[in-house]
Amino acid sequence: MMHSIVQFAYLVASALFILALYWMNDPKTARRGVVSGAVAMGIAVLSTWALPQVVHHLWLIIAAVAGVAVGIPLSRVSLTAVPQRTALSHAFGGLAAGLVGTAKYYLWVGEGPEQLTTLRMIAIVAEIILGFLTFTGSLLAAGKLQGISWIPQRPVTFKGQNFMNLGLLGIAVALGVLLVVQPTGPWSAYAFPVIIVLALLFGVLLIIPIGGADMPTVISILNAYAGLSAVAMGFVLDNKLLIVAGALDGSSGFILSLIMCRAMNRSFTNVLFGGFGQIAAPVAGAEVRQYKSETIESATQVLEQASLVVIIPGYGMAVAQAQHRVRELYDQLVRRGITVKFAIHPVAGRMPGHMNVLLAEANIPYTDLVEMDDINRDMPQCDVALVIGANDVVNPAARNQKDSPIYGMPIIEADKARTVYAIKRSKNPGFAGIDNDLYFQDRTYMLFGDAKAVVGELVKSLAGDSGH
Amino acid sequence: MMHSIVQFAYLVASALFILALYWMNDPKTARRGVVSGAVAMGIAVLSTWALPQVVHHLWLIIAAVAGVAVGIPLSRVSLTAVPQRTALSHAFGGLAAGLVGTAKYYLWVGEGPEQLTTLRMIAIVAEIILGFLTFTGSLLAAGKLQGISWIPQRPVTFKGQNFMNLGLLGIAVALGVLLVVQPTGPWSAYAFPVIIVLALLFGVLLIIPIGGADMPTVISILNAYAGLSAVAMGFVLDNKLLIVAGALDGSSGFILSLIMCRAMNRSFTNVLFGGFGQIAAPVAGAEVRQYKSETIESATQVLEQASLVVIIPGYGMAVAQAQHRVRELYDQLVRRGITVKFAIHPVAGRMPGHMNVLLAEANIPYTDLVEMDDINRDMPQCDVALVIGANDVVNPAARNQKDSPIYGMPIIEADKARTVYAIKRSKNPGFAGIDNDLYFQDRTYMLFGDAKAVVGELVKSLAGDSGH
Amino acid sequence: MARRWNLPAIAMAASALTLTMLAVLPALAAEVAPAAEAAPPDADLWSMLFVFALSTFIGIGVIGRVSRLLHTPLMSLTNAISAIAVVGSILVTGSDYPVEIRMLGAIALFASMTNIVSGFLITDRMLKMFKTPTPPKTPAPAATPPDGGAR
Amino acid sequence: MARRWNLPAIAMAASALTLTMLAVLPALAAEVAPAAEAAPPDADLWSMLFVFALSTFIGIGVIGRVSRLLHTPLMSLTNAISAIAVVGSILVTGSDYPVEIRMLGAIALFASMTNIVSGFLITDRMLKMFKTPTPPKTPAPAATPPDGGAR
Ligand SMILES: NC(=O)c1ccc[n+]([C@@H]2O[C@H](COP(=O)([O-])OP(=O)(O)OC[C@H]3O[C@@H](n4cnc5c(N)ncnc54)[C@H](OP(=O)(O)O)[C@@H]3O)[C@@H](O)[C@H]2O)c1
Ligand SMILES: NC(=O)c1ccc[n+]([C@@H]2O[C@H](COP(=O)([O-])OP(=O)(O)OC[C@H]3O[C@@H](n4cnc5c(N)ncnc54)[C@H](OP(=O)(O)O)[C@@H]3O)[C@@H](O)[C@H]2O)c1
Repeated sequence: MMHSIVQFAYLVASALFILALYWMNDPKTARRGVVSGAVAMGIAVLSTWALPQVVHHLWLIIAAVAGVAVGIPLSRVSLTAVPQRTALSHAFGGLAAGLVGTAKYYLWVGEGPEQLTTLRMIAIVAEIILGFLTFTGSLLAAGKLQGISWIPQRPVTFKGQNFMNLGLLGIAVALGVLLVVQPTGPWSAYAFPVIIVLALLFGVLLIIPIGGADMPTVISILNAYAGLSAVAMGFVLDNKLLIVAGALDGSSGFILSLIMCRAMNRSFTNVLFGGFGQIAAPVAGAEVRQYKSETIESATQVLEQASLVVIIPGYGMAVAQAQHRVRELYDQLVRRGITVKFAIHPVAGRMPGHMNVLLAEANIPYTDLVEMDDINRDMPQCDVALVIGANDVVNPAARNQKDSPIYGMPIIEADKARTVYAIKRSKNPGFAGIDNDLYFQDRTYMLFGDAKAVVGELVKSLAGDSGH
Repeated sequence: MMHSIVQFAYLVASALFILALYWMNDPKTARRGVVSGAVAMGIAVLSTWALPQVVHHLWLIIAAVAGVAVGIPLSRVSLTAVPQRTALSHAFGGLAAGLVGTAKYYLWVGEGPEQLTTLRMIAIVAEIILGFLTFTGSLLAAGKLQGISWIPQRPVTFKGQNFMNLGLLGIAVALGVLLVVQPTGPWSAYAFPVIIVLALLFGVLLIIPIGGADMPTVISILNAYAGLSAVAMGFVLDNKLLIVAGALDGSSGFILSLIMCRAMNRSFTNVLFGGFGQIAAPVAGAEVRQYKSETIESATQVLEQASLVVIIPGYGMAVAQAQHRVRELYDQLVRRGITVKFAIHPVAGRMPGHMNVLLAEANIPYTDLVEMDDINRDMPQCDVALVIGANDVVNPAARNQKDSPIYGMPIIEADKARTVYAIKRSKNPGFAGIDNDLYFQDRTYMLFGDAKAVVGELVKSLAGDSGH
Repeated sequence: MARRWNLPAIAMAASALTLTMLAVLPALAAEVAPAAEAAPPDADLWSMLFVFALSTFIGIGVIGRVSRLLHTPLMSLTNAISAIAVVGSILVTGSDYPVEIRMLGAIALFASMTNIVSGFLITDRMLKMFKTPTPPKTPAPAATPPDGGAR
Repeated sequence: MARRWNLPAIAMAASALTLTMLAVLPALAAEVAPAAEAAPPDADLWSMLFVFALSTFIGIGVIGRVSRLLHTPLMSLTNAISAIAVVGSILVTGSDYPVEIRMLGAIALFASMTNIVSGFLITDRMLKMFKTPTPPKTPAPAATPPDGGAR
């Protein structure tokens, strides 16, 4: 009886998980999606807990309370720390999957070899390899993103690295196959922990050669792995709810990384093989060209005369945490009757949808956040394009320079605006490590400085103007 | 081994069925969808046939060949006969499901009572009830649509009808429950055939009170039932492929009937309870208003001067089989440099998408078939709206006459065009049985006659003009 | 006028009921008669329900996106797909069962085969009619960049 | 420059491989060692594969439709959902198993709980930020007709 009730609860929870993701298709229903997901998770937890075989409650309560205690502060991190939190969370997910797989294996070893059916062993091996590599890989990724000092930020590569890693993984898989075929050989007591160690090691080696900038794509892939390890756990425990939720998670991870790749006009393999994050070689042999620097005052004047201002935020706005200043700027301009739109490139920043969350945090109505294709139609009518810490996503080389590494990537056509103001700290290139013609064109003026500071000055200047 | 291969084949077939429906989202990929579906079906048939338990091949071959022999001519029916063919096909589907359920029951009765587990019995009862009611219901629907003489076209209703039917169904279900609880009682040899008879009877009684015009919605529901009976068969045979394909079919049926309801602005219950297909009472007490009849010649002249002509086809075009004439008209107009668009109302005709297939049959490019919402934006710029055998779908009462039965139904706003020509045979109302203000307005001119004949004359007149 | 009872609604309610029974009764029954006397391994009800629920979700998602242009072909395509009952028919007809049972199977097989053949053929026939004026050129990207950025 | 081997690709290939193994090996194994000596009723591999395949289809369909606006919250939401591993953790921690095994489970439970709580909370926190200037009025139909057409 209990069994049937729990199965029914699992079915309901699966449906609610699907609805949760479905409702994310619109900001209006998205919060309902979260509620639905949380309810589904609650059902899953409580109904599992209610199973008759669950007899020890103390540890459960302790572990659960501890998890809640750690989870709440983790949900309060600043929005710029969201990528590392996500990575950390994948690490936890991978760890949980790996540990459950390990526990089940030793449990069944103890109960007798007939418990270790082929299906179970295959699923366990898949689960622990995926789980533990996700664990260390995500942990390292989180560390890199957080900028922890003793973790090398730059990609670490060496000759033969890939063959070594491939070899390691090969050994792990080979051991896994052995375990599947003969789950209780005399050597299997050693093989199992060796697989775990190899998976842990492999996770680290997986992330070491990847630069901080390709991290989001990799995190998304790790997300998929975490999902797949949950699927594997579902096969181990013969639990369909795990399979459904894990598969949803897995497809989400793969699709998001595909979307990122597409928006960068790079193939999946190119992201994984291209070594984008590596040494950004200074563009050699180019004639030294001149930027036109401009003062806050004259920028203010031009802005005041505009009727359509398009703000193009990028990674620089995120690191400078300038979104609240940008909101003030938006208010100042809107108060003057100027139409202000935000042009959101799908891979602006370092996370899909990064700009949207930041600007939403600063209370900018999401109806003013315009997607790339839509805003590009309006760019020729745009009086001022204000580029705030964006670089690659406005680089016209993507359109007209065949040999550029970003050639073919869809961009926001800031260069078509009547005037361009660009806020950045220096003459350094962006993520792709290449010069940006936009900054050299006639109608572009640079406002050098930290995004938060510069926008702040713009606001002050505008406020002063309106004051007198 | 064979078992695993077949299961794998079933998995592949399920995926292909899903892709088949997915590819129907675009005419460009739709034929790929058919191929995918046919391949999936081929895989399902061949892999089942290859199962070791299938040992008698002669009957299989005979039945399959006979099926193919009957199927091919059935696929050659004229497009106006598509609704009846679909209904007939549902009848066959229901029959197959019912017979398999019956066969399995008697087989297991013979093998011993322990075979008749609760799950199997429930599934069998569901399968035979759904299957056999779909069988007779669809057969009757097909007959009504085909206009077979000894089948009453008009809805047949009598007092207490519904209670009687409900009673019959109740008895069938009650017997089913008894069978489930005690599958091999002494009386079960009688109960089973009684259930079958009741289901067959119920199918007939289900369709008798429904008028020919509500048939498409009902056919769609019967489609869903055919799907559900396949699902039930899947539960009987423990076969996931049947469950997947049946569920796809079931949801398709329900969604299409929902779409039809929505496009008629009627609730599901209203279609089922509203008795629309019944006596179309002549509109009483209305003052007799005047139509303006017009000659082919003057219509030709006006058409020649137009720059945008919107053709609004309806059920009348379908019954008159006028689509090829309409194509000639289209050619004549396009040759003169006139822009011609077709305004397709979602429930024009008697089947969802009815107009699209007919016009496509006449080789009219589907890019000129415009959906209601899109064409309505252009209607004020339209010089001539040519209504061919449509009525309800252009009735402005839907917009501005609160007490009209079709009030609130979205319509094609022919009344906004500069001139309206309407082709119909008489002053009779359309499906909803109500007068149409469009025909009385100043700028509307009637071209009375059969659609095929009138359009043919228009074409001749236009061709004559261009000749001299 | 007051709502009148009508049969399709009743039929729908009935089938909903039947399906619910399908879901709940076996569970209860399993409770009442635990581990029926060496019965065939009871097919996994819950797996089947999961498969059913998930396929229904897929069906709703996929059908909702079908182009309106193609609703008539869609009806005949799903019609063909529902002939999947052919699987059961083959099993019944071809196995080593009593002749009367196999006869029922043969009729079912005939009926399903008819649906398969006519369903797919007529769908394809209808779809062949849908034509664009010019051969549909998919808007090709201005020139696919050579392997965008592998340096 | 020639393509270089890189690890994520390898890892992907590996996981694809693992999953394929998952699908095919048991079948073969079942062949080699028919009906393992009174083992636990082998969980129905094919049901699970069906459920897996169907959920993946649903995932692809549903995720592809998520608004771009919400990709960051989506990542944290799926993150929370992947903490479904909590089910396994509870079973391992709470059952009557040896202490060492339950310890592993407790750690896993802690980790999953953390993900659940932080995942849902942060997603909600982010979503709360998305605001329209005016309260979003859904374009209401001009006035729903009273029960359109029941005469
Ligand atoms: N969003 C994603 O999901 C994702 C995923 C993977 C990769 N990427 C990649 O990331 C890039 C995103 O493009 P993007 O245009 O947003 O960023 P970007 O090309 O990396 O450029 C950021 C610019 O901001 C400036 N900046 C940095 N800190 C600043 C500060 N405190 N104040 C003011 N300016 C500052 C930098 O110039 P200074 O140093 O001179 O200040 C730099 O030019 C794309 O190449 C994309 O392919 C994105
Ligand atoms: N498409 C679907 O899926 C579906 C499903 C269920 C219900 N319906 C209902 O069907 C109706 C469809 O609207 P509709 O405007 O297409 O059709 P309609 O309202 O039924 O009107 C058809 C008109 O065509 C005329 N006509 C009939 N035969 C003709 C011929 N041989 N030559 C010329 N004219 C002829 C009739 O007038 P005369 O008799 O004077 O010639 C009639 O006014 C809607 O009310 C809709 O709700 C549609």
